Amino acid sequence: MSMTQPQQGETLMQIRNLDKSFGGVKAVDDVTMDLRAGIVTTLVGPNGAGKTTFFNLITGNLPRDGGEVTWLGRDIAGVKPHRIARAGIMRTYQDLRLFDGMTVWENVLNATEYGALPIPLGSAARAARRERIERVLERTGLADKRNTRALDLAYAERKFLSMARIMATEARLWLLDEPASGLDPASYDRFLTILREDVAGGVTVCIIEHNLDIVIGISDRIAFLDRGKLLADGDPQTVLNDPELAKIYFGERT
Amino acid sequence: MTPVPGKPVLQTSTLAAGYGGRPVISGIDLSLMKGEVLCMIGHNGAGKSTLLKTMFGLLAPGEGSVSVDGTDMTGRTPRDIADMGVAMVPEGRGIFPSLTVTEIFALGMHAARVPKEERAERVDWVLNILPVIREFMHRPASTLSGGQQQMVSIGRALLSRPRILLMDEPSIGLAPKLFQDLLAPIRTLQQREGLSILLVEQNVKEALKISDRAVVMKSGQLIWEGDPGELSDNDRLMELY
Amino acid sequence: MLAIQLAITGLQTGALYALTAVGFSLIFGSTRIFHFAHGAAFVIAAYFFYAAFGAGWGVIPAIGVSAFGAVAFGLLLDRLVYVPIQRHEGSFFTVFVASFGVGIAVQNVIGMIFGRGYVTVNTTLSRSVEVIPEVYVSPLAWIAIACAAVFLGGLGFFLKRTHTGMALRALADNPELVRTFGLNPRAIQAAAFAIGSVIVVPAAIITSATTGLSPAIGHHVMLISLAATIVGGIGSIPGTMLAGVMLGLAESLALLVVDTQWTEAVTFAILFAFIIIRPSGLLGRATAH
Amino acid sequence: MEAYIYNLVNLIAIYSILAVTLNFIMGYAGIYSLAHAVFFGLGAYTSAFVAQNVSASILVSFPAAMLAAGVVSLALALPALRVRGEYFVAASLGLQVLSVTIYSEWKGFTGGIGGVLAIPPVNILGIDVFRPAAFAILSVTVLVLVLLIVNALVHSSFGRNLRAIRDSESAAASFGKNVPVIKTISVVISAALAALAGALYASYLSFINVESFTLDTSVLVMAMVIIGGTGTVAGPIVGAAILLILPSVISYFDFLPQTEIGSLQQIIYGLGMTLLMIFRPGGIVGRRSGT
Amino acid sequence: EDHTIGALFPLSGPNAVYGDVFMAGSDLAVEHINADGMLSGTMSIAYEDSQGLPQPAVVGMTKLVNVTGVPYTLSAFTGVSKAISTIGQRSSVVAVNGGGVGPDLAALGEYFWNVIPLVNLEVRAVVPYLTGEMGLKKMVLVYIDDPFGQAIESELETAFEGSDAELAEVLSVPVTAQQFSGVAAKVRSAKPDVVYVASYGAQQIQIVKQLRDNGVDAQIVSYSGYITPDALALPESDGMIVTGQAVDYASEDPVTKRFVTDFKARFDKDPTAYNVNYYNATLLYGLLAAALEKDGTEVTGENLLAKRLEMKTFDLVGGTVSFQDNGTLLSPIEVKQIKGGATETLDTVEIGG
Ligand SMILES: Nc1ncnc2c1ncn2[C@@H]1O[C@H](COP(=O)(O)OP(=O)(O)OP(=O)(O)O)[C@@H](O)[C@H]1O
Ligand SMILES: Nc1ncnc2c1ncn2[C@@H]1O[C@H](COP(=O)(O)OP(=O)(O)OP(=O)(O)O)[C@@H](O)[C@H]1O
Ligand SMILES: [Mg+2]
Ligand SMILES: [Mg+2]
Repeated sequence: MSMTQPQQGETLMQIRNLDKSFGGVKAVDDVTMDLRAGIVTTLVGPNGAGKTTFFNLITGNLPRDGGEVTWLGRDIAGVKPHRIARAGIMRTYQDLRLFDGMTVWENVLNATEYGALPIPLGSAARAARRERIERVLERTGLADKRNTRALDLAYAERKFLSMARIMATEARLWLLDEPASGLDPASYDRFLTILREDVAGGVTVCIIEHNLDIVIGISDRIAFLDRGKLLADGDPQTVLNDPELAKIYFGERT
Repeated sequence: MTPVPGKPVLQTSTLAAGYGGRPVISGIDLSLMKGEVLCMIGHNGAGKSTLLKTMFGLLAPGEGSVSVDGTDMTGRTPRDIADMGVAMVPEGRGIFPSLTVTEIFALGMHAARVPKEERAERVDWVLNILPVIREFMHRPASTLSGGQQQMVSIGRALLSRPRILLMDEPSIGLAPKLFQDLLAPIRTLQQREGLSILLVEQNVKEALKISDRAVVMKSGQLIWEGDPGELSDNDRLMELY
Repeated sequence: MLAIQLAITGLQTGALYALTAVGFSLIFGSTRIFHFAHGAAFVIAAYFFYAAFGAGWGVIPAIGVSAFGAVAFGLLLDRLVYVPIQRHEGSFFTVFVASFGVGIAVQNVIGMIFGRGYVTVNTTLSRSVEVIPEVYVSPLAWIAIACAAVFLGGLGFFLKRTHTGMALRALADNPELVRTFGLNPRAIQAAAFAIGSVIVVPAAIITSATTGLSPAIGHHVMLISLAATIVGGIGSIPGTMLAGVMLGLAESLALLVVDTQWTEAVTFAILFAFIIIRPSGLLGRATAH
Repeated sequence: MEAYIYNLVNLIAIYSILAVTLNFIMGYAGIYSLAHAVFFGLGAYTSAFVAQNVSASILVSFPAAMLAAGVVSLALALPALRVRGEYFVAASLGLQVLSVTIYSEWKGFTGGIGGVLAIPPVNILGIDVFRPAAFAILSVTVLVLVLLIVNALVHSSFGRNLRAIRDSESAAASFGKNVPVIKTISVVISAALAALAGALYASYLSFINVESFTLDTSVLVMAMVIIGGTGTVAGPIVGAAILLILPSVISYFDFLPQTEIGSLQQIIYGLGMTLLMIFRPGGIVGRRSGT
Repeated sequence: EDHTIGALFPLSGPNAVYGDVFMAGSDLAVEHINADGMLSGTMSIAYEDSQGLPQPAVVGMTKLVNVTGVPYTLSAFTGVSKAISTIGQRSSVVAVNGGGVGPDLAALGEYFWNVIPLVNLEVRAVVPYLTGEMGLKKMVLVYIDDPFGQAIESELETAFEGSDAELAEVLSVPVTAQQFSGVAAKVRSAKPDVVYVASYGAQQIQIVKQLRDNGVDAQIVSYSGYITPDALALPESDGMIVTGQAVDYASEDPVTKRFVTDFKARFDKDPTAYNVNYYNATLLYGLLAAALEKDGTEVTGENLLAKRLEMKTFDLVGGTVSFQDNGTLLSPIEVKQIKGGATETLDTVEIGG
């Protein structure tokens, strides 16, 4: 299997021999991989392959059984999720987990507020933040809905809000769990545009996606997981055309 | 490949529905013919799920009617409609997190009044269509991955051997290969037993491949109906969205 | 000897706690309705028995009247109070306040009808006899323990093995999906109330002969039920039973080490400790975020 | 008549403080506590103790009450960090019952069921405040201060963080929020402010005993919040006013038979609560659908 | 001019049964006062529900003092009495207790009176009778953990000091407890000759029943608070020794006779000491107010107090009684036994002040 890696950017995250099992199920099995700056890595694999679990291990949402994860050279194993987030790693969830009782604006604003106690901002800083959020809402098409509660949004809008929250932060690494599933063609065009712009702006992305159009549209690199094992990791063409993988995952493509 | 067009098994006329007084769909005249796969597509928020819920009695229609096999079922409960041989795969995760997969299947068959002696055989049949489920039959559904939960949801709907199957975005979260693998036996069922399917999908390409007919919904109304082949043309599709 | 005596006493108390708590646990576990008026169902069952028995109806008809009272109360409350609140998607605490209000009202109505004082059903069955030297056990204690075993065993089987049992658990997860399956959530909910209410009847009747009754007794019953439900793990019927018995034993055995006035505190200290050390309860599954 | 009204104003102000502070954790952080009376009581006992043994000055007894409640509230924060929803309700219930036993038994501090008698009136700049009218100025001022503090917090990033945690704890953590710290702070603030109500109560009634700090009080305060409208500004105050005035109003119904008046009052009160929840589940001030 | 006095009784809640008992007495007194035209106008009582709890009592008392404007209120329950005593003292309104027997009720200020002998007198009377006459040497005390119960406990300790009998064990129970089988086991294991039960309301009956049910055969003793219809009706009460203020219901004095006759006619049962006390407390107001009216003095709390200090002795049910200077009644104590749902007097003990 080909293992050519795009050799661009510094290594942000190093993952070595990562393990996790639930009872008898090995959800993540000895996975080793690097995430490099400016590269979009797509995680694909059959259902139950361990993709979501892999994210949960990186972000500290689940304790790992073994292996190492370093971020900018620092070991982040056992670090609490909020610390990992503050270090610049943010994620979305497969089931969104929006702040349902808050408005769109508050959802996005709050994503940028770390501190437990309120820190007074200068008026310049406040204006800059407002500007930034404004821009995010504009790009995600949520500007008109800024005062709508997240709970009352339509499906696609909820998906975009989940993106907007992460876009407003200064995170360097985005972990996106099926962000585009269920979107209509117009919406996922918008989604692709957003992603390309932000990647160009310096964000590093790791994304889980089953929709092959999207996978093809954005990936610099594809990592293929099956039953917890990293079966392939390389440039999109090589992985997509691997007949073995087609048999267990991609199926016949048109 | 198109079967002889049968008579309509599920029909709506001038159907309107919405939430809390706000109408979402209106003037829907739709017929699902016996033995066909009807694919419905439309932009996010067009009202597809709302229509399905209304047809299945989960949502009370504002006006218009729903009939199954020519019997008026407007305002009847999902229980009554299920008794007519209709099953639905809901949008999102159609599982009970604290029940095991075995229990979900048992409850589904109980609700569908499947005779006791047939139950084991039906489960086997579904496990043949979705073999992966075998691995987690005894686990609470909350511990399954997103796609695994979706499989269970589809499996449960199939267990009742419905004559009419309503599926709301079954492909979400499923690996592409798995979705294809799933469509084949459903297609067989449809052809062999005259199952009628209303399939709502964003995964247009895959869905159209197995459809006999397609409708497009836009902003709460049906704006197009025709041969799925026409929609394979991307420009035509974008124009309709 | 004292320890054995206290253990047996605790077992009797625990059996009654378990019977009461399981009803609440079943209702709460399946409908997510914080049925604080469960204590009122207990009071109604007890007073109905007291009245019918006192009127010379005989034990069996009186039990029938008691069961009727409890079930009718449960079902009416469900229909007239909880279902309308659910229609508005009232929160967990909206239901709590409504239920609490009903509890207050029932306590006072019972007080107006049956008197606000203390009453008890007179029977020789509550008289203890010396079974082994210095250990006294009343026939009612055996009856209580037997009732608990039979009822709880039956309920456990029912929930695990029958479709109604599964449906009750499904209802707790997602009522809308229950409808999509083609089941009627209302009917399942009503079943939960009927079963949950009827199961307090043995406890209520035995209490009317041992501890005796006052209209305010429901409050304490409710607190214990709640504690047992949580210690046992929400949604776990066997857990609740075990917790009920455990709390009864703890309350009684605590007398070996602490003064009487601390026994209730012991019960609730156990509750508090449990939540901190083992949040999912005795037999409950881990709580999701 | 006037004194009677001022008396009611005082009680309403005191209970409003309790309701507002409970609403703070309930309505915004989703921490449903049945142990609020514990901090009410602790505030009352502490300020009474300090007033009798150290100084009755508001600058001494009130901060002491807040400090004591703030420290003890860490016991409540502990389960709040571990569990949510019904489990937390039960934990707080455990704490409540435990505290009542301690308040009944720790006679040196609380006087047990016998309570603390002859608590000196609160002293502000050398003036003893105890007449209902004068005290009303004090109690309403404290209420306004508490409202201002709570309101400022709720509308700051702190309040948003609380609501974010309530809606999804894991997502909040994924956006860098230190969930345990934020929750703990909110519980401590709520308890410390509730202790102010206790301090007012002790000096106003000049007698306190454990019967005012039982589970019934916790439930009553919770009912005030819910009946008024959870998560609203005016709701808790409206709720407090209604639940305190209602019994008095019913006692003016002369047509009720004297011997049954107590029971009838309670029945009207109980059913009133129930009906209100059926017809206005979001509370009087709240949104129509209570979420 | 019409006369209204207040009353703070538990009319709802767990102790509501007492409210009914108290009212039976006070209402009858009002009826008699009005029928006799003892006062210039009609007399009535404004009842407020204290629920037996301090805070509702304070609210009720404030209303009585400020809205209704009463000079005189009836009070019951130790917590209630303590809570309202400050208001009474501050606004010169008399509060009269006829139900609570905790000894600390004697120290609530000059505006707080007791028309009931406090329980220390009862304990002092019964212990010699038990240890002497009956020869019961080993006692276990089960008491409610509140000022009332504690008072009995310390009173008993004193009473047993220096005697050949012993107080073998004391068990306190919390106010809210309902389950006493464990307590019974502890009582039994101490093997007492006699068990003293000191509680009130439903709880004391539950204690007695559960002691008997769980195999405690020893003599049970209690105080005047036990003599309620519910308790007397309990079969397990049979044979118990209780004490209480000596009221000679058979007395020939007109006040007692009229009370007993009318009470029986109205309620179809014998009056209890509580009925008597609240009758007396109400009648006391009638007597004082009538005397003030005769002097042409305004009926205020202050004047009522002055009048009581001046008059000292009163003809009430049970005979002529006198107040100690602290506002507490002195009365002989009876030792009685419960038999078949009623009490039989065994002995009457005179107590010095
Ligand atoms: N809490 C748990 N307990 C037991 N098994 C679990 C648990 N969570 C996940 N698993 C199992 O671990 C495996 C990996 O799950 P994961 O959610 O990571 O899959 P995934 O790759 O994200 O799949 P999908 O594409 O369907 O979302 C699956 O087999 C799943 O059933
Ligand atoms: N429960 C609800 N309450 C209120 N409004 C709703 C509800 N569900 C859906 N809506 C609104 O109804 C409209 C139609 O929604 P619906 O879910 O039917 O669309 P859809 O065509 O299924 O979209 P999608 O492709 O995103 O699933 C949307 O504007 C949505 O916001
Ligand atoms: Mg996943
Ligand atoms: Mg949809």
